[in-house]
Amino acid sequence: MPQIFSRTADSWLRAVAWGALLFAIGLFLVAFAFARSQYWDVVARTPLQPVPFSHKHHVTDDGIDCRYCHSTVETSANAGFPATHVCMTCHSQLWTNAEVLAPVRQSLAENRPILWRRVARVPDYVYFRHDIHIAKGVACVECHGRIDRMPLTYRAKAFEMKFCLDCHRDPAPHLRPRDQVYNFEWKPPPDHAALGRRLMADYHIKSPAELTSCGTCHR
Amino acid sequence: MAEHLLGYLGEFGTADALFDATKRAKADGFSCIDAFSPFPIEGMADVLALKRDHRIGWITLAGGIFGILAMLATQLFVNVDYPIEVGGRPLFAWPAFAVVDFELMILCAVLFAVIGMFVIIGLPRLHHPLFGTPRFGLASEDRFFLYIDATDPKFDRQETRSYLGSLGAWTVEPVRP
Amino acid sequence: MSGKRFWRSVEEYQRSDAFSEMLKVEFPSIFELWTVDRREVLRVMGASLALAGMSGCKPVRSDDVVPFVNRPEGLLEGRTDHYATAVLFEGHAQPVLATTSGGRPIKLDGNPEHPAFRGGSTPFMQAAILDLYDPDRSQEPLFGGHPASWADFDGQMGNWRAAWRQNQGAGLRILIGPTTSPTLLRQIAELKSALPQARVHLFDPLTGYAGEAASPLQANIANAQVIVSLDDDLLGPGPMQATNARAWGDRHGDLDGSGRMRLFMAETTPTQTGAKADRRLGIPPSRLPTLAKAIAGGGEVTLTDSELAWAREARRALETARGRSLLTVGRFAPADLHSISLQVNEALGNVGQTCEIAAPLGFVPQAGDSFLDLIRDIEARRVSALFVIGANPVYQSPGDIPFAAIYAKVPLRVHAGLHVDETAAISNWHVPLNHPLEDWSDARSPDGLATIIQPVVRPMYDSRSVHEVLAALSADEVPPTRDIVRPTWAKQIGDETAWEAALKTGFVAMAQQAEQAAAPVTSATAPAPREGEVEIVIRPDPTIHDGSFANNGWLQELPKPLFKTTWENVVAISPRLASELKIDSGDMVRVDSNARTVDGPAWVLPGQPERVVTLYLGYGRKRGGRIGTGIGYDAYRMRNAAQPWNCTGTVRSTGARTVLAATQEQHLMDGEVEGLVRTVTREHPSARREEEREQDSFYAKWPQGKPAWGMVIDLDRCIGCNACVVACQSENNVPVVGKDQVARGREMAWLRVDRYYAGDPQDPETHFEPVPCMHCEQAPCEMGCPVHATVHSPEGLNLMVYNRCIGTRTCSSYCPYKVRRFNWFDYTSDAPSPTEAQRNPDVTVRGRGVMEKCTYCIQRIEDATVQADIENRAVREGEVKTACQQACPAQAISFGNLADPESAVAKQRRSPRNYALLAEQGTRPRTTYLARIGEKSDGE
Amino acid sequence: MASRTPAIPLSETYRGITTEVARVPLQMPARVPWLIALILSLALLALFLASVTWLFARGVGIWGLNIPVNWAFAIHLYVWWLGLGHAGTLISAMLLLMGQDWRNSLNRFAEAMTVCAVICAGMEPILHLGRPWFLYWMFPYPATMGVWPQFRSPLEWDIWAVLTYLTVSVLFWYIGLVPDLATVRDRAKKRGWQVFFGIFALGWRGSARHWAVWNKTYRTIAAIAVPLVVSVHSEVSLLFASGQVPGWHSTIFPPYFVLGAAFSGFAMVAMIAIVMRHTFQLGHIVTERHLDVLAKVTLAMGLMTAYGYVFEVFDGYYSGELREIATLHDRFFGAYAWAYWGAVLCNFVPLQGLWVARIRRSPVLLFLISTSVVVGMWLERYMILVTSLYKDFLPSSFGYYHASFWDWSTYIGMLGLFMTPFLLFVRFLPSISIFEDKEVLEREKEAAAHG
Repeated sequence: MPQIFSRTADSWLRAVAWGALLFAIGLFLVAFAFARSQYWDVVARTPLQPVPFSHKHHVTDDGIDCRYCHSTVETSANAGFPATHVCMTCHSQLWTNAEVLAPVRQSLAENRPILWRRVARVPDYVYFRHDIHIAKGVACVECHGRIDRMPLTYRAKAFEMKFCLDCHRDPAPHLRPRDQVYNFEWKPPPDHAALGRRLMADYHIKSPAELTSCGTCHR
Repeated sequence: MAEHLLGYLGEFGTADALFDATKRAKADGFSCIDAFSPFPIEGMADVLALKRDHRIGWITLAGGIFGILAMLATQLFVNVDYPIEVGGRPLFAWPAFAVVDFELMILCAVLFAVIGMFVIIGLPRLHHPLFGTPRFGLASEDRFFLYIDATDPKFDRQETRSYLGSLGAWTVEPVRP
Repeated sequence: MSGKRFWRSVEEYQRSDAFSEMLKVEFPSIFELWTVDRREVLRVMGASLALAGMSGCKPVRSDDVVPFVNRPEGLLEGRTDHYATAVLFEGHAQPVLATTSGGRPIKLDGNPEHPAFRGGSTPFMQAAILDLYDPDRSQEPLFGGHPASWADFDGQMGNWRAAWRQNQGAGLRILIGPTTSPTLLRQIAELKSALPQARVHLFDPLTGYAGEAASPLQANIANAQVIVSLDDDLLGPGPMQATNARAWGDRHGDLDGSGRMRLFMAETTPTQTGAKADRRLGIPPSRLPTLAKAIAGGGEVTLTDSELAWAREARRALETARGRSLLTVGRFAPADLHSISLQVNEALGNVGQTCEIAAPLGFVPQAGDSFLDLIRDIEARRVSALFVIGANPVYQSPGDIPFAAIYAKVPLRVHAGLHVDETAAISNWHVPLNHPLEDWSDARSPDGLATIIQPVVRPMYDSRSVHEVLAALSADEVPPTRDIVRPTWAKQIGDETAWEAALKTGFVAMAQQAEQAAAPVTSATAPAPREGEVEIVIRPDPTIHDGSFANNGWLQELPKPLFKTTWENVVAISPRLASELKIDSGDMVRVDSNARTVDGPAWVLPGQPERVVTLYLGYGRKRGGRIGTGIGYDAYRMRNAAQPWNCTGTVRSTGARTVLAATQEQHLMDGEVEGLVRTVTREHPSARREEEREQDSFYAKWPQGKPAWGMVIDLDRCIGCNACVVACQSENNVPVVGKDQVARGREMAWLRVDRYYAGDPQDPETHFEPVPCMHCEQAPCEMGCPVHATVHSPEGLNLMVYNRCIGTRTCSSYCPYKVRRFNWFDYTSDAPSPTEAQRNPDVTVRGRGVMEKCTYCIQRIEDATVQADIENRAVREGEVKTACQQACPAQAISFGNLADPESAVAKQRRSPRNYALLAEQGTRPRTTYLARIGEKSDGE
Repeated sequence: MASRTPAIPLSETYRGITTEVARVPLQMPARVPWLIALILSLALLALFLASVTWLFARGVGIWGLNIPVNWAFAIHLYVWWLGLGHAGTLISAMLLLMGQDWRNSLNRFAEAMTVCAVICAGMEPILHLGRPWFLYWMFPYPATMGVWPQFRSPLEWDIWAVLTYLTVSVLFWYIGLVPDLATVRDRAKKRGWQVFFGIFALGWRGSARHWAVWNKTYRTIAAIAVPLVVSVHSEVSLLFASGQVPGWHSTIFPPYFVLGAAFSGFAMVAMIAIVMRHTFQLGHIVTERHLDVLAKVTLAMGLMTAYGYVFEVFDGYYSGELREIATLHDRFFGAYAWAYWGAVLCNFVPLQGLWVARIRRSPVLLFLISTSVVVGMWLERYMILVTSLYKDFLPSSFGYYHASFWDWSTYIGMLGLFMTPFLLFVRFLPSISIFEDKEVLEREKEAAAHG
């Protein structure tokens, strides 16, 4: 009886078998990594805005307070987007005929809103509220990153559920005195842990069980 | 013309014939021998002293233990990592967990056993010198073969050939690489 | 477990053979292809929610932000605002608090400030918001059915005005629907003085065509201890429903015996009032006057035993509670009964206590200006121009008046209304009117107070207010509506601050204006049936009313309180008559009267007087919009102008059969309902049962959170009006799925009102039981979910996480209460994109393949919790109101924190009447019930 | 077991067996009937694919489901398919351990049948999901949402049970197949066949060492497979028993389900055995005695299942639970009584014929009886599911279920999903265990030799 397979056949067979196995594992790893990639989380991308608005300029250089434009951040679920007239309070005086500001002037003139592209966005089945986070001493920077250093605005953190959970499971390290909430330069005191514990008590922060209950964010 | 020789393959007509032949070969002090048959021959394992091999059993046990522990660990971790009240039941609902643990135990036990088997008997091995010998194909049909390897200390190019004949082999073939 | 057996329909009572039933239903379906017409679903959704006219602006990407150019004063993004205004029902104001989000009204609730309504709702009030977004609303003027512009119309008006100025408006007639608007009344008066020859007729199909006035007796049941009602559906649909129900609620539930209201009801066809009455009597209309005489004690009358017993007791009760009792007569009863009740109440000294004699609030035409007079004049060619304003006579005229043909004889026909309806279709001109929520107006609620109607949203279409249209008849220059309405109140509300206040509170005290009190026209009493005939009673439909709500998806899909059918009207037949004629619910029957016939599906209605058949108005529309058209039968055809509510005729089966989209199944096993709805007496108030002592669980109890939310529903107060159901639907973005899906048992309502019968089908007890999610502490559903999509919150809510649900439906299989609903198809997002207009932004819109259920209005809980948390305090009692609780006019639902012993729910839970549904299942529900208080308890 | 008539006639030779079995894959006999069968099942498969496409495009609403009956065909067929599968494992595993020689002619295709059936069973729960594309949420993987599966849910148990069962059946079937693949490899004349079988035979040489290790492994797995089968269908039954629904909430469910499963399974094996032995003239290998024993086992299982029926009724009344009794009555006389009595009729009435030896040995009759059993079990699963759900607790939410066109098309199409791989198996693989039959023959010869 003649040999059916050459000597090398076995090497091939093993190669294929191992290859398949590795490929399967690799596939899983790739998927795993992709789900956590900046690409998937739309992190650090600056969409094309009608006006190249610079937080860096307005916050760091001009020292405008967040609440000047995002006026409802303490009183409403939404931080609130500045109406055109808010922009024009200043820009009717400065840069009155700067090319980049044309859309703003046009918006006011034609009474048509400016369509900004949203950068920090959660799915519609997630009910995030700004007011409560501010009230409990969670700073802008916790979710929006160093927005005061962004010439063009981008999403600084991956808004994955895990990101929210990390904080809701152990809020203490993310808390700061309420008056420091808008301060991007705030440095935690040496004994941050103690401060965290104190604020947890002062602000009546709920227990992790309550904070991670599904109904807290989903309805 | 001293081309390389791996051993001799003797062909027998019945299971009994092979059985006796193997027994005698063993008795005559051949150690590197193997028997081939279309179906397992009762007792052959004893003759070739393979009986005392319990590796499979242990491997299976290991698999089972691994499976049950792995799943139990998962279940406990899951309920510690994100404790959620479900139907007023406790976080560690042992009776409920047991079910899947059992399944995983079985799954891993079987997987281990099968993989273990192939490792032990060295399969898959598509190419084998024996396949090269003309009549070996009948080993999977109705013939029975006794193989004496050249590495056997008692092996001798002429002697062994005739020895196989004396065991009642119908044909004796050299096995070449 | 002895006790009365409960059942829900006569089929079940007679236990008709199930096997043949099965053969009928089981096997055809194998061959039947899927019949869910997606377009139907779409149509339904579209009609219910579509907001047309929004198109045209540039498309907005999902992740766009659209800020204001100038932020309006006081508007907070992500917050909702409330405006006090009113919607109309039969021309009466229903004072509401409109919730708007981002400038769009998304919900209506009773105005809590209003002294009479006190926040109570009716299904119609709740659903009115959907009419605002009705895509079939008329959007532009039509001339001869073709689009025209207001400019064209105004041009024409100019010419007509010129002519009328010449002849003082001779030949000009106005046919106006029922209205109570002081401004409109003022305008009419002004018009009459401007054009003396012009005449204004009233078209009010629900009061009568011959110009009958409503009963001069204005009941005020709040003070009544004993109410004897002769066919007066106090608790049923009507302008007074919310106020009556509120009074009812105040006088029921846990209170010392004296305060409790006692209700006698003699009804010609079963109603909610009859269902709740302590003593109910079914009586054919022809015998009603006799009964009335018996109670009035006037002369010799012959009564059946049951009638006699009832009359005696009613009489005695009235006597004993002199000054605190009330004999009230239904609006549908002949006028002479009204005079009887007037005498009786005066005799008992009730007038001024439980009722007063009030001049009508609404527009009352002068003698000789009834609808019938108009017909006469048209026939006599005395009418050259007819303006039909806010009425639909072509559809709503009685069968013995071929109005379409008569109308055609008028040279100039102008119709003004919200829809291009049957009348608009054959008018020369049709002009679109505003929805009350879109423009200024005013109206009076039945209690006499007036509400100034302020707009809560810009008009969506090119429409005008009724005031502008009317003004244009005499004035060349028509001011904006506000300037028409404002002067009406110049005297009463002088300065603007007072005006602002009036708008804020939502009502204005107003003297019962003493216009001429119309002399009651004595309409003929119900004719006695000849041999072999049955008496036919005609009533407004329980959810579609007179047909004006035909295109409202919520009301179409709302189960009728007693039948639990949807999407069509039925012919109610008494159990005896049914078995006599071998008719089963769902069989098509033909009703024949005065050579006019209608075919409709029969509904065997327990409690229906034996030889009486009831027809329901409002269906069979020919131009009722995309969902209102062509469903049900038209009962107007059976009416007589002289006797709109009763006639005699024959009924027989046509042999055909239809599938009724009923939300409660027919068949039922013996004893199944044991203990589901419980009745106790004041002597033996305990509803709890021995075997229901809470067994301790095998597992350690989870720590009870603070607050621990819970709900208690008082069955003694519930009147089964369904306001809660509609409120839930509008609050929680519950989709409308259409008749076919309902027939397949796929209705989506999170909250349902179950209806059970007990006793003799000819004269049964009727029980209502609202069933939301029970939020079990040991929820079987949660056990079943493999992905943690339905879990428990520390506050005891049974959470449903839509975005985690993969649709195994195990939860629903395990749920003993079957309160879960599943999105079998993509019900919501199939609707046109602008549907967000009405949707509640705080509630996730569920997609296909996801389970959903009552959440205790978690969005409201969260809002309150967060607000309290910001202020570092606990949530206060009463801070969270669920939509159903808020809507309930009878205060039957209470919700709150069980952990706080002082909270209303905690107190009610301690009541001996408190019991849990299926307690023996060990689910430990957070929703419990308070047993109904009856004159005899279960088992007796 | 020592029996008069040998399972394999002594006249047989090793070569005879080899050629008889190996010719099926090598020179296909009965090409035409096989082709017809294949075309038919491919047509069914197409129907299945069409139905599933439509299902995924529009949602489970295309089925007749509603609230309360939100589980029907998909779940009751899941139970049914899985039940059919069980016989395969039982025959090859349990009987192997009990040293029942007669199994050797049946186990191979019985196992194949199991594999196909389990594939179908596994499909059903996936199809019935509202959002099947999120199936993977049922597995514990590190997700960015940080949420895990819920291990208290019977559905979670099932997915693991089915997964395990599928893997184990496939492996068990395959390692049993390897030696025969070697045989066919050595018989094959065409190069293509040689390579095909050669690869799957993995170079099996029939060495005594191979046999020794193989034997141990095979028997170990067999020993594990038996409790597996029992556990799997017990878990399936828990999917119902864990709910409070009257008619489900019963402790006898696990054994009741397992027995029913074996019952329908053996019937299924009998059907397939009869068909194959007829079409491929395997009369010498699948002998009348095989049919006889199969029939006896089926009868035994049937009687035990019948006991389950009886006990369920007793249980219902004994509990004194109002609703349990009501549900029971409803099964007898309710709207779905046809399902109950249909099940009783098909399961137990024709079955009694099997007391008679002649009927047991008559292929035609046995086939008919088996068919009626398979149908009967189909009805039973339907009955258990629907009659319990459609009237549970609150009368207000009672509701009927009517199977829609797509319910049926999905089910019938799935028969194609079952038949197609099975047909390919009988066509291309030795569908009867060659070496095990030789073993039997050997043993019988010895027995004969020593008197």
